[in-house]
Amino acid sequence: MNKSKFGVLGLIVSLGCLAFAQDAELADKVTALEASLAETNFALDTLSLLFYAVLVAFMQPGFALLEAGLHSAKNIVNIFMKNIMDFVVAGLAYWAVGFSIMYGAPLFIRGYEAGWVPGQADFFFQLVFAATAATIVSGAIGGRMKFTAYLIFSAVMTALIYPVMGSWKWGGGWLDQLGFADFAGSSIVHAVGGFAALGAVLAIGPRLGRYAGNKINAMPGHNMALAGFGVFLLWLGWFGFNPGSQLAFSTAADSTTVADIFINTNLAASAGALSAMILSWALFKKPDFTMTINGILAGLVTITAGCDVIVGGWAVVAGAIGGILVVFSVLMFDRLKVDDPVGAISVHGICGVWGTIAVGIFGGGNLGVQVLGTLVYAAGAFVSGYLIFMILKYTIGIRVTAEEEVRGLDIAEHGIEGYSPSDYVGDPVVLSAVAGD
Amino acid sequence: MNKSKFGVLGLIVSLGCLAFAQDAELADKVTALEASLAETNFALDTLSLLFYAVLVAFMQPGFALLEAGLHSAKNIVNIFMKNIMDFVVAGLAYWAVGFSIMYGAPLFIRGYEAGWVPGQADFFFQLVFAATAATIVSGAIGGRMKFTAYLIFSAVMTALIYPVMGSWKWGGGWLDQLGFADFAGSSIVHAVGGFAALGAVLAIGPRLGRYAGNKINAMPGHNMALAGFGVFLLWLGWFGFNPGSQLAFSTAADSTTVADIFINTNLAASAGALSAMILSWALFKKPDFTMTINGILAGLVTITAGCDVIVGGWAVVAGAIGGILVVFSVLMFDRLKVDDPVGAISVHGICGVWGTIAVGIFGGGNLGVQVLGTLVYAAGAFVSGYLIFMILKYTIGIRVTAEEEVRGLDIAEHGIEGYSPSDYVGDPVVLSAVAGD
Amino acid sequence: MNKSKFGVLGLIVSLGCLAFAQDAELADKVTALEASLAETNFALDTLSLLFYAVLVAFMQPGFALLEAGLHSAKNIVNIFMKNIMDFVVAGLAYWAVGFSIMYGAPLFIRGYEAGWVPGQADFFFQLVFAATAATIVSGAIGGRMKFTAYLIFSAVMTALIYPVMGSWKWGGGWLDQLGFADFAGSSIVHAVGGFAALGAVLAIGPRLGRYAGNKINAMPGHNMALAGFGVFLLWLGWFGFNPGSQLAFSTAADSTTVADIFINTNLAASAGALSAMILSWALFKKPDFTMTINGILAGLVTITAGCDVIVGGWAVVAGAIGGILVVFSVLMFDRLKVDDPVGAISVHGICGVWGTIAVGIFGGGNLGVQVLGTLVYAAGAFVSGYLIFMILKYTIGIRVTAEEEVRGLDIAEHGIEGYSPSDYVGDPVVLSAVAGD
Amino acid sequence: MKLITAVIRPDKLPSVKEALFKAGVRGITISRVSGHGGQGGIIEQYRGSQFVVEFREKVQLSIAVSDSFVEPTIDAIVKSARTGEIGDGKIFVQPLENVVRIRTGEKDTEALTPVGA
Amino acid sequence: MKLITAVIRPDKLPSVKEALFKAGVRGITISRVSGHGGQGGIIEQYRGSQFVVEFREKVQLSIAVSDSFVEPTIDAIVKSARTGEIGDGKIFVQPLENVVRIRTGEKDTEALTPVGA
Amino acid sequence: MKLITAVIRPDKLPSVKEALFKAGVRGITISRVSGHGGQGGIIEQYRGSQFVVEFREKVQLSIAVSDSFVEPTIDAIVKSARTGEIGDGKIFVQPLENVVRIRTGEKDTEALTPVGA
Ligand SMILES: Nc1ncnc2c1ncn2[C@@H]1O[C@H](COP(=O)(O)OP(=O)(O)O)[C@@H](O)[C@H]1O
Ligand SMILES: Nc1ncnc2c1ncn2[C@@H]1O[C@H](COP(=O)(O)OP(=O)(O)O)[C@@H](O)[C@H]1O
Ligand SMILES: Nc1ncnc2c1ncn2[C@@H]1O[C@H](COP(=O)(O)OP(=O)(O)O)[C@@H](O)[C@H]1O
Repeated sequence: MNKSKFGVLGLIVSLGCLAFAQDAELADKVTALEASLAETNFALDTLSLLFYAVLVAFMQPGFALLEAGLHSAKNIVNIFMKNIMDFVVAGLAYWAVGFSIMYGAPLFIRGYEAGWVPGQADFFFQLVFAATAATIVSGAIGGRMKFTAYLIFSAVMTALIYPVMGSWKWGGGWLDQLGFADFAGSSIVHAVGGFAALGAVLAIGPRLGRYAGNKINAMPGHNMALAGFGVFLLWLGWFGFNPGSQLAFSTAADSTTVADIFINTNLAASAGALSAMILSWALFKKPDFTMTINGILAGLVTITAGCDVIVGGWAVVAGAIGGILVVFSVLMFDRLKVDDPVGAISVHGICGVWGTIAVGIFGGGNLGVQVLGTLVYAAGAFVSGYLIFMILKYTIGIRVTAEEEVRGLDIAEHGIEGYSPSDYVGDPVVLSAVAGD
Repeated sequence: MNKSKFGVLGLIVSLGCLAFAQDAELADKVTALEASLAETNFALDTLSLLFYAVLVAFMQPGFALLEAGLHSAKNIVNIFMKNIMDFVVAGLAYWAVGFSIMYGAPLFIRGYEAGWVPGQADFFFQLVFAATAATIVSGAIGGRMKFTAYLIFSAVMTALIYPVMGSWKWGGGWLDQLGFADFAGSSIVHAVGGFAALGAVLAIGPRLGRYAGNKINAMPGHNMALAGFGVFLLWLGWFGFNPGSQLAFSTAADSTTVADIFINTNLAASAGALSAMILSWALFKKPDFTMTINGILAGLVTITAGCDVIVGGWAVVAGAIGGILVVFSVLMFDRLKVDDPVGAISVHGICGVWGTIAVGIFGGGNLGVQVLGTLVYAAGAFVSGYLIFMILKYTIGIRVTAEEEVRGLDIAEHGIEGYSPSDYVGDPVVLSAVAGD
Repeated sequence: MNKSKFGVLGLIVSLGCLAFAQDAELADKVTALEASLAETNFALDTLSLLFYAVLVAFMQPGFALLEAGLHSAKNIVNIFMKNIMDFVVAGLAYWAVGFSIMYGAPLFIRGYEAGWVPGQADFFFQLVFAATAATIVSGAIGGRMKFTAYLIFSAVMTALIYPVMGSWKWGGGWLDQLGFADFAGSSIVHAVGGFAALGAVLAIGPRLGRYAGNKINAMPGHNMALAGFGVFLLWLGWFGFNPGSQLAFSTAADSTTVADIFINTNLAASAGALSAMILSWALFKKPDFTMTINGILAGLVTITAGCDVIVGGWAVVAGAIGGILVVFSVLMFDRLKVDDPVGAISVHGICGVWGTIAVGIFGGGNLGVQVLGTLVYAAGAFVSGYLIFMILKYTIGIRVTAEEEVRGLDIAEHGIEGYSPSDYVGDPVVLSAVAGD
Repeated sequence: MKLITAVIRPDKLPSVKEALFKAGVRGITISRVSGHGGQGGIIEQYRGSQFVVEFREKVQLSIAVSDSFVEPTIDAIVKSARTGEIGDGKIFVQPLENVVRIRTGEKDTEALTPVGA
Repeated sequence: MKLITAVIRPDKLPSVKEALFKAGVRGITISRVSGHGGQGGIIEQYRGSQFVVEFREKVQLSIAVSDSFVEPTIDAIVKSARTGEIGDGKIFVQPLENVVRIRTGEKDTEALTPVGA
Repeated sequence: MKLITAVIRPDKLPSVKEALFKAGVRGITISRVSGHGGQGGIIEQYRGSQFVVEFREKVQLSIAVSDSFVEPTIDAIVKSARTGEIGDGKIFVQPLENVVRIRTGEKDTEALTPVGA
């Protein structure tokens, strides 16, 4: 009986142990699975962030082509040089200094651990944003600025101005504490870029021949195909800009939000295009091309701050207002003799401010804080932009000579024409070598 | 002893409970893991769908550039306006009405739950398809249509025609019941677009000067670089169009199918280009550029219906036949005085029909049903396109005046030239302001 | 008591069984989860690989546009034909033969199982690499080569040369055994393409009028906007080329490495652009546009071999050296009367070699093996390229007549101009049909 | 010998060419020019500013003819280029002292005789 | 009647046009030309090779006038086109025997009278 | 003074320019023109339709010279522009009554003397 009792006990224990062993093995597997799934999610977040970053990077050629199309043919090499060097300078300056200022990461960021987002991928995503902020200014001052002055500005913008101002919100600074909302940067990227452009334009003045007394001379861009295609690229790039700013993607909630952001972004762009086209049709009797494409960008800049919270019909309303604002704003700045050949101040500055405020109206944000925040960004960027260029003006100079401007920056600054004469005759008949050695 | 007995019992129970507690905890973890993995898969499906949707969106500038290149320089602003507004109008009309008609979703789609695909992402993916269907018509009627007429058509197409016809198959309608197969839309998107274009061209007639008695005047496109680059974008965009139509991606089977679709799509495109090039070489003594790029598109349209089932060598065969069809079809429509400057009817219409039938030949589909289905789509789209434009013709008019056509739609419809004269002289010497206030 | 004893035993056994049943169910679930997660990871790997492959495919239009911009307008149709047919020919030849040679897969690859990477997706990724290798040669021999000769070369390159040489390392061949490192192909793709181009240029000789005695005649490209935009596309495409070469993505380690590769790639590109620009500024007094864009490509080619191991500041150093090398190399080849209009030999050949060696200097690779490997690739490609073209030269001929070259390859080889005369007058006034039937 | 220069509408070039060939004229040099005359400019608009492109695209034909060809040539152009609307263009006749055919060195009327005629 | 041909700087076209209108000249045909004269070429560089674009962009105006208009026209051009720097251009005056207005068939001085004048 | 106008092949421009410089000619205005003559058109094809581009690209040189320069200029052009194939072009010589240098107001032969000569 004792035996039997111990037998029973043995059975119990051995059964128990077996169950435990089995459990332990399973538990290990589950733990491994959890770790593995966490890695998968990390990888999915990384892939998403890199995908959206690449889309944002497509905005760089988008900006270059839009600016090239809306400017004169004689400046096209200079325009590409500026837009290329923006990306180059940002790529080095934001890496060395800017990201550190903005997010408290180490200088010359390496092996960055950001916690809830994949750090290295996040850095790359933030980098293309920084490049965008600088590029916005390029179009506004095109056709007259010295290349060296522009390079210096580009470095200061991506190493200091944008990072410092960005840190106020995205770096968790005082505006973030106040509850200011700017999801993807209507203020932080666009208003900053647009108002820095306003400062730059005031510092450098209008293009020669733009104003003759009270007359405003139209100076049509040389190639609407480039401009139209550039805007398509910007539109597509915005599908990286806004959705990517969600930063996390591997849950159902995050990914649904991201899909919503795609829809809201596209609705605002469409509404902006439609309202700008209709308004231009009413004002000028014909549906205006450059106003329509500015309307697209207006809608996109508008929805950027609230693409997560301004949804469906409200995105349409906000975008449509953006499209109307941009038309009147372009006309107004023209009359104020603020010569902005691509409309950067109106598109990015004015609509950036409007989009930020719109979060307080349609998106449940605190209206007062939104107004405060966006004004701070607009004013700060304007003053910074103006100051830098005034300092440069009285040191190295920011404007090419009148003769160089008339001849075009391509010859003046880079010694080459964008469209070579060989184009017309079939081979380079008018060329002869001077110094080949 | 009793004590001991209860002691044993206690041990048993407590051990059991422990095992159960352990098990319960593990079970919870496993349940959480299952839920979490389901979310990851949902997120992966969403990301995939959005990635493919963005690729499809690249087809919009692709179409714009191809059309711009194959038309005259005097219509380029109008071409960009049409292609941009297609995307704009689709972005609003398909959202408000079209998607609801096609898939039974609520109007002004929001927070859509589609069941097995991420609903919101799916909506965006379907939206870019709708825009494509409308855009196909643009190139065929280019150079002579009133902008207003085109806008109205574009809205009707994306709000009604495409959604209704799409619902027959993709909305689970009668053709779906019959077992009709059209994986990514050789019929539903391309044949519908192409045959609506045929209706439109018959309604509006050829460009002035295209036919002089029995002579066919070549009216060469103004810029082959734009056309060539546009086709590259379309080709790349098709890597969203076909693979994305798998709609689900997170299993090994789905993702392998998607990779196969990439390969089949590329094989058909390559084969179409090669066969069209060789045929044009034989017919015209030189390898023809526009026929070759039409051959690429022919291969792509052909494989679209069966990219999941027409595999490897068969994709090559189907695509090559598409490339041959497109060359003869372009020549035939030219002789029939159906003036289609970009070959949209041949590429999308004829090859769309062929691709759908090819599923019955190479892909295991029911040949009879395939023929029936594609003829229904072709006929339906043709009649719809023809009717809409005939109604518009006798109401608001669809064609600009002869003088406007000769001068170009850019000036006539939008008051601006695509390429500004400043291009040639270096600054806008021939301009003077009329009214700047 | 006996009853009670059996009762206890029954309780024990039933409890145990329950626990086991519970465990078994859980274990099944866990096994299912493991399988499901493996599928998710497979799908994620597939999606990543396809995403990166599409980015690489964007390099095809990038190459086309860069070459188009740097050549004369009279050759633009031919340039697009070559670049399109490269992709077409690679799409068929690498599928039918090349991939099999390189990786031991079956001919006419179908349902390929690669083991640790998704086979079908991997094939597509490798395919776009093969197309790149062929395309590099196109720009160097532009403006004078017969289209048929180029087509044949393109087929041999993608079916044989590249696959055989690629197999030495990526197919696990003798260089792989030696420990040679070339992560994404500085040698295998770029040096092979660049030195095949050198062979081709030596076989075909310079363009007419390029050298007049000891004078080097500049033959400026006709459109810097196309060139600049093309380089942007190449830059963006490189974010597929380098990161995609990691081939696996679903672990935290892999995805972090991929993000690092993005950063290193971009740092090298930026550094290459900056150093080339500064050097050209010093040498020619002005910041030179084409040297700057060549600097970007130089940085990118340089980092390709070691983008996983040459990190942060070292990527900057390696890229900057690449930018300097490319400037001197272009000047040197010009003086050696090696007429390479786009600088393909310098960018891909010289910097490809440098990048491979840099892995031995900055990236921990075995310097000797790196030098050996890259010289083998350079020499092998040079000899292959030279031999093929010399054989073609003495059989079908590789060069158009002088008259055809002066008139342009567009008319000579394809019977059509890239830019139609209708461009200038507004409608095709100078045209009249010859044979419309 | 005279040098006849005609400025015409671009879209009339095909019919003028046709008429000249019928009149036996073979040698023509054309160039794209911009003309200003009674015809008003084209009003364009750009970003809300209107402007007038005051010069319209025209095509200029330069034709060197021997004296007997002057009248037929002018007639041919006038008839084939006329629309009756302002902007049809003008014809100018100038004295021409010498003509040289570069290929052969032939002079004057001989230089004007078409190849193979 | 004379045919006055002036080669000027492109950026002077607006002021020359203005001056001509003030002088009562209405009919003008302009074309884009490239000129070589005392003014040196523009030195450009491409991929490290320098070259001179020896011909500079100019605008050429052709104006047919009746004899009384010759002096005022030349004066208007000279005054409005001058910068004093090399490259200002030249004016050529040639005899003009006949003018025909295509629209009406009017001849010579009548053909030169602006519409509505 | 004469106005010499030469229509030549575009690819002959460099050698013609060289020859003119050697002959002491400095002032030249060139323009791109399209020419039709004995040389047939270029047959192109587009989407299966063939067509002839009946006008070929040519370059036109306008050179105002004082009388003593007429012969040397013509000689220089003829020699440097000739290929012997149809399409070499033609030279036209017209009377020139006045020349004005805009920069200085100098007239006629003085206006034609190159700067610094
Ligand atoms: N006096 C002139 N000198 C040079 N060109 C002229 C002159 N008058 C007219 N033209 C050219 O003829 C074109 C048509 O002239 P316009 O006066 O508009 O029409 P119309 O001759 O029918 O009255 C102008 O655009 C211009 O190129
Ligand atoms: N003899 C000439 N024949 C034809 N065109 C001339 C002649 N001399 C000058 N030109 C034209 O006038 C332009 C200006 O002449 P240039 O000698 O440079 O200036 P300037 O007359 O002020 O000395 C030249 O670019 C050329 O187009
Ligand atoms: N009678 C003419 N009037 C004006 N231009 C002419 C005349 N004859 C020839 N040309 C110009 O000269 C060019 C060459 O003439 P073409 O007859 O082809 O060659 P060739 O003089 O060698 O016989 C033509 O393309 C045209 O521009």
